[in-house]
Amino acid sequence: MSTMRGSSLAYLIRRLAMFALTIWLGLTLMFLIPRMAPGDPIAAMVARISSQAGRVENSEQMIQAWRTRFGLDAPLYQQYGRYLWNSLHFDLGYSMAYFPMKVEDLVRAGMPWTLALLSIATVLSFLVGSTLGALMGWPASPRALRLVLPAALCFTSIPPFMLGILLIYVFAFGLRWFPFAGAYAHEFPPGRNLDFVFSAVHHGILPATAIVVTTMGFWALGMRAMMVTTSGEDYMILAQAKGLRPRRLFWMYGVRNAILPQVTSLALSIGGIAGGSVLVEYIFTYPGMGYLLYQGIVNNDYALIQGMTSILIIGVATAVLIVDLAYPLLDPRIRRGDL
Amino acid sequence: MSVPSWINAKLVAGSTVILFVVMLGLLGPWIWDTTQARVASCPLNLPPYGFSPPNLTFQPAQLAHPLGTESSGRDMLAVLITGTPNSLLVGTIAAGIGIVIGTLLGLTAGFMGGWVGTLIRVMSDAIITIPSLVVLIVISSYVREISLTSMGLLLALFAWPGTTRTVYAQTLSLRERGYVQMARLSGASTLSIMVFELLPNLMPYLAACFTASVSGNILAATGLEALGLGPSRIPTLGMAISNAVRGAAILRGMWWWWGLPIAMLILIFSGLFLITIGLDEVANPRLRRSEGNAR
Amino acid sequence: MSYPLLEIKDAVKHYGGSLWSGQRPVAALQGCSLSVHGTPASITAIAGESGSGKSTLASAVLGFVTLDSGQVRFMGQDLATMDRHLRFNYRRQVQAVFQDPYAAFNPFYRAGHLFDLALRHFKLAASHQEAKDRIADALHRVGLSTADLKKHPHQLSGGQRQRMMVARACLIEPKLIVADEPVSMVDASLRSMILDIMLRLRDESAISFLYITHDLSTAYQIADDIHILFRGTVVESGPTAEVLGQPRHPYTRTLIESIPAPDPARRWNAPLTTDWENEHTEPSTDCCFRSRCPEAAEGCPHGIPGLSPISEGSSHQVACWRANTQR
Amino acid sequence: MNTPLDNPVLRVEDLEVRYGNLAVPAVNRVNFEVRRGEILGLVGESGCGKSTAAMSILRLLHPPGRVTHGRVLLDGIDLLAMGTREHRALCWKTISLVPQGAMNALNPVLRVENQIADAIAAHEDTRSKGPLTPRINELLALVGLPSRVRRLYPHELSGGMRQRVCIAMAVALRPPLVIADEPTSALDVVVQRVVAQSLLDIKNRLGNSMLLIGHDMGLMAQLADRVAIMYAGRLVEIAPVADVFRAPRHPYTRQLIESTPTIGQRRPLAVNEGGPPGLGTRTAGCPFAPRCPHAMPRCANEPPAMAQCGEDWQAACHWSAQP
Repeated sequence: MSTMRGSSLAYLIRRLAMFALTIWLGLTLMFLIPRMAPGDPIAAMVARISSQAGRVENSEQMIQAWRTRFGLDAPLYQQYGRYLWNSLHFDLGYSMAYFPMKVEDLVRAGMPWTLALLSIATVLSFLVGSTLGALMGWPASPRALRLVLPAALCFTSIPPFMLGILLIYVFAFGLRWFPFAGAYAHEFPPGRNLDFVFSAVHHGILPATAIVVTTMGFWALGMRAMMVTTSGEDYMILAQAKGLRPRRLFWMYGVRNAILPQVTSLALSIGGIAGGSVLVEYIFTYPGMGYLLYQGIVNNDYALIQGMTSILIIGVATAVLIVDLAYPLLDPRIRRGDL
Repeated sequence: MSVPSWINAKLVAGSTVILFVVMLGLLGPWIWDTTQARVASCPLNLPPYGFSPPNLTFQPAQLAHPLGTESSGRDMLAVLITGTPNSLLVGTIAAGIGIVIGTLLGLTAGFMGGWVGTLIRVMSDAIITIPSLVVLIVISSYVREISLTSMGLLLALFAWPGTTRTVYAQTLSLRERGYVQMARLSGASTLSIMVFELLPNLMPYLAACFTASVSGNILAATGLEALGLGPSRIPTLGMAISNAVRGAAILRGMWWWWGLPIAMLILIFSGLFLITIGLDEVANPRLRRSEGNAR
Repeated sequence: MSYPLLEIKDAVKHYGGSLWSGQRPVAALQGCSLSVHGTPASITAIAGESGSGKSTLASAVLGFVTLDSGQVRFMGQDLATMDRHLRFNYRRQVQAVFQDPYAAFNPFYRAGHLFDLALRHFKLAASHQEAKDRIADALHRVGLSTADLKKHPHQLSGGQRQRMMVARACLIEPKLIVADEPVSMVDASLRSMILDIMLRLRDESAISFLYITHDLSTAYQIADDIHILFRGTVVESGPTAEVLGQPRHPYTRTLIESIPAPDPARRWNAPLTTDWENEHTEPSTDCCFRSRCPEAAEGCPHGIPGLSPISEGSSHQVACWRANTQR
Repeated sequence: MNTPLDNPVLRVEDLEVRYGNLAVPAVNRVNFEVRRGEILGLVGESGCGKSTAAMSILRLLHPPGRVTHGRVLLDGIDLLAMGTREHRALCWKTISLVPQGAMNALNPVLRVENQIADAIAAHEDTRSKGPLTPRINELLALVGLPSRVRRLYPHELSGGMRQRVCIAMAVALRPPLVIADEPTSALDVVVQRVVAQSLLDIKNRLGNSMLLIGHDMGLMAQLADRVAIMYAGRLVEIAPVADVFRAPRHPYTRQLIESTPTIGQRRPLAVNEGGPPGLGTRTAGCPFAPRCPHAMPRCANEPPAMAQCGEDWQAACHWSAQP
């Protein structure tokens, strides 16, 4: 019992260290791998941009900005240091395709859409999926329910963006219930009015559905397994003997324990979900970070690509950190003990 | 009790599906002219045989192209036959490398412990949370021309930590088992304990990791290809989808253009998914509800 | 000069304790010393409650954990300084039987795998036939047949599994077997059988045992010597009959009094008054038993009492300030 | 007038439990009663059906286990015939359970007070949480735990403390019968004594009856008033504890007593080849016959029935029934 305070401090330190490490690793991989590839990709890239320069007015200025940003003449370790420093300060430079806009401004425009879509879809999928899984793994669930539910999981093996294409075809192209693309109708520009909100929700339903439906099954499966394990535990048998109401048994003894590994699992899969949503945004032309990233790729806008991905890596690491720090609130063994 | 306990309906169904897909890739070129997967080898925009064209700008279906053709004049059946094995191959390469590296690191971390173990564990935990697809997008946007193999290698970069985690956790729990101590008392070396005592018991977990990883890597590869970042000269299912999206196939009602590659991928994913959960049930007998526990 | 078969000197072992894990170090062994005699073969019991360090001691002897300080000496040779060859030889001489006979079998293999492993690594047999004969002989000694080797571990009963473990140890013909709670997971009728096999091996095959147990009554039945362990130190030791017959340490007495006697006429009388479950993990400079001692008197001096003979030349030793003043 | 003898708390009649479709029942037509204020020990080796019987009484048997015959009468009411809802309302108030001294008998994410309060709240209308606290303190004090334990989580307690929390929880509603299923099996010997005495103390103070499941004859001698011995799913002997230890009628009982080692005199250990027949092995006669030193030809063919062999003493053995 004397180890309590020590252990939660150690937990905090561990999580913060992981947070820093994740960001550093992600940024470093992005820096190193293109440079390790055969040939000189940066030089090739600059040449490619130069050849297209005729179209752009301030091409010289832009290439120069690009060169300065990466300090291509400097030794590698200096380039690396500057790159890390700039990324961590959100000093992302100018976009080449949207010059003279700063990458920072583009991020600011795309971020809210991605944040909203992703967080709502992830939370929804986690909650709905876990509840379904809990019901599937609960011995006292009606038999019919346990047979019907797996049918809801048949979308699990489909990637979100492929379901997105399907949804567009059926609900936007075929039935015309929802719009094809975008995040809101142009006649209702962003503002504090109901028209805009309705329009945004109307546009968001299909992309969100694509993410929720395809990831839900993962949570359901994990939860089902944990619930089966939990329902065989001794404390569950004792709780049954105590004559608790089934609802209390299910939530406070079953779900409350089974959800713990799910939260760990959530922290681990945020990165994957974020990656998948990039493709969903691309399919739906949804003006978030993912779509901007795609724009960067199409336009050879390397500043934009670098900036977007740095922000995405830091953002995902932050989300993971938040989930990790919330975990001790659910598990007293971490909060107060020495697990 | 005549059926071995590891035989499982999901496992059988999944394996059948995957076997079918592999056979299609292997035998397809013998029964169908795969040169039709090249641009401009066929009439444009034909719907699959037996379906009427979505509108008047389309030609009627032809028996010569039973699954239709797309806007660049590729035969869809030929595209599927040539693309499917390529997509499977990328996934398998990445998963194979990932599983080998992951198992080695996981076993080492779990069995050796110490600072090496901690390093391996921390690194794999960190890499797992990095949005790998995003990093891969950046990398492949720098490295424009890429072969199937290098794509597999690139994906393998992020394919090992999951396995490492699983193997590490399992090794930790197995390491304390009596039989590991017994093997040590019988004079077995650490290496031989890892290979002959631990590895056989990890097989179901590794198999589940492998199939899940093949699936995940095909998804990642397809995602990159859909963004136009894959190998541009080799036909893959992801490239077909990418062409379809860019060719506005959805708005033109050409469902076969994107639908067939997606259907094929879903078939592969479903097969692998069934195998994975089947193997999971083999590895965790507790999921096999019916056996119950006699008190 | 002749050495005891096994000698443990001032063994100290702590677990855990790093900022990364956030745990304080836990002391498992705090200067524990004892020896096991090999001529003639003997059964030496180490008894104590969970957390007393007895399992750590077993692991240290088997080379599974390294001590922070102190020595494990086998026939005078320090385990820590053994080279590869000596260590391999040590493995042959010191075998083990564990508490959970089921876990000792790799579920992937048939029961015979354990025997094959030992034969292969220790090169115990020159020919296939010799190997077969030796295994059959070892199994015969514990009342099993070679047909059982072909079975999977889960097809054997708990008693069969544990006997097979004993047979495996016999096959290697060691000088010492570390028996870590070998009967705590088997039923009463099988318990007797396994203890009986241990006695026979001592007498007929000159194999000594380090019998680790929490159960004083089985120790009383078979052990020649006993060491009572409390929080990583030996508090009382000597010939079993003497230590358990006339216990000098209050802890030993409490242990004995807590054994439920199978006799309704001799029921427990007064309940224990001391709080047995207050956890003290901080190292103390006092007698480790002080906080629980029902007899701790004002008169007890501070400091840690050393293990000393109860009378001149006696092999019965006790670590208690009051041992000489009472009775 | 009701004497304790003719008005037992619990009467188990012809209880039969099977697992799946195994030919031999795990519990085979067992009859016994628990009298008011007594501790009945139910003893046997692992797998003899004692825990299965206890779980059947509590209606906690999990599939594929199921009760195939018999009645469990609590104050004359058949518990097995009740509806689920009805039984749930009744259960902890009439029969409670002290589980095996395993690590995880308590919910790891709930404080001790909440787990005790759960038991109370499920059966009493307790809208406000206030008045429960003194009651929980009182229950903890009953098992010798300080009131600060109330606010702790299970992982912060030692094994013995956890087990005493379980005892406090078991008597929260003052049930007439407490079933203790190997309550001390995972504990150290000194802590075992503390917990065992706490059980005895509670029983003496509250006057409840207890069904004590165990395998340790020593513990039975210390705690039980009467013992019932089970072997391979059958009851083989039931009698007051003093009688059984003085002159056991069934050879198996004798063997159980003799194989319990003691300090005091070294005696040759009772060695017996082989174990009990496995679940599903059908035996025509007495299941103990293969291990029995007194087995007669008759024993192999004809299963002995429980028969009166003294005042308040029954045994199922052909050999001891001989004149």
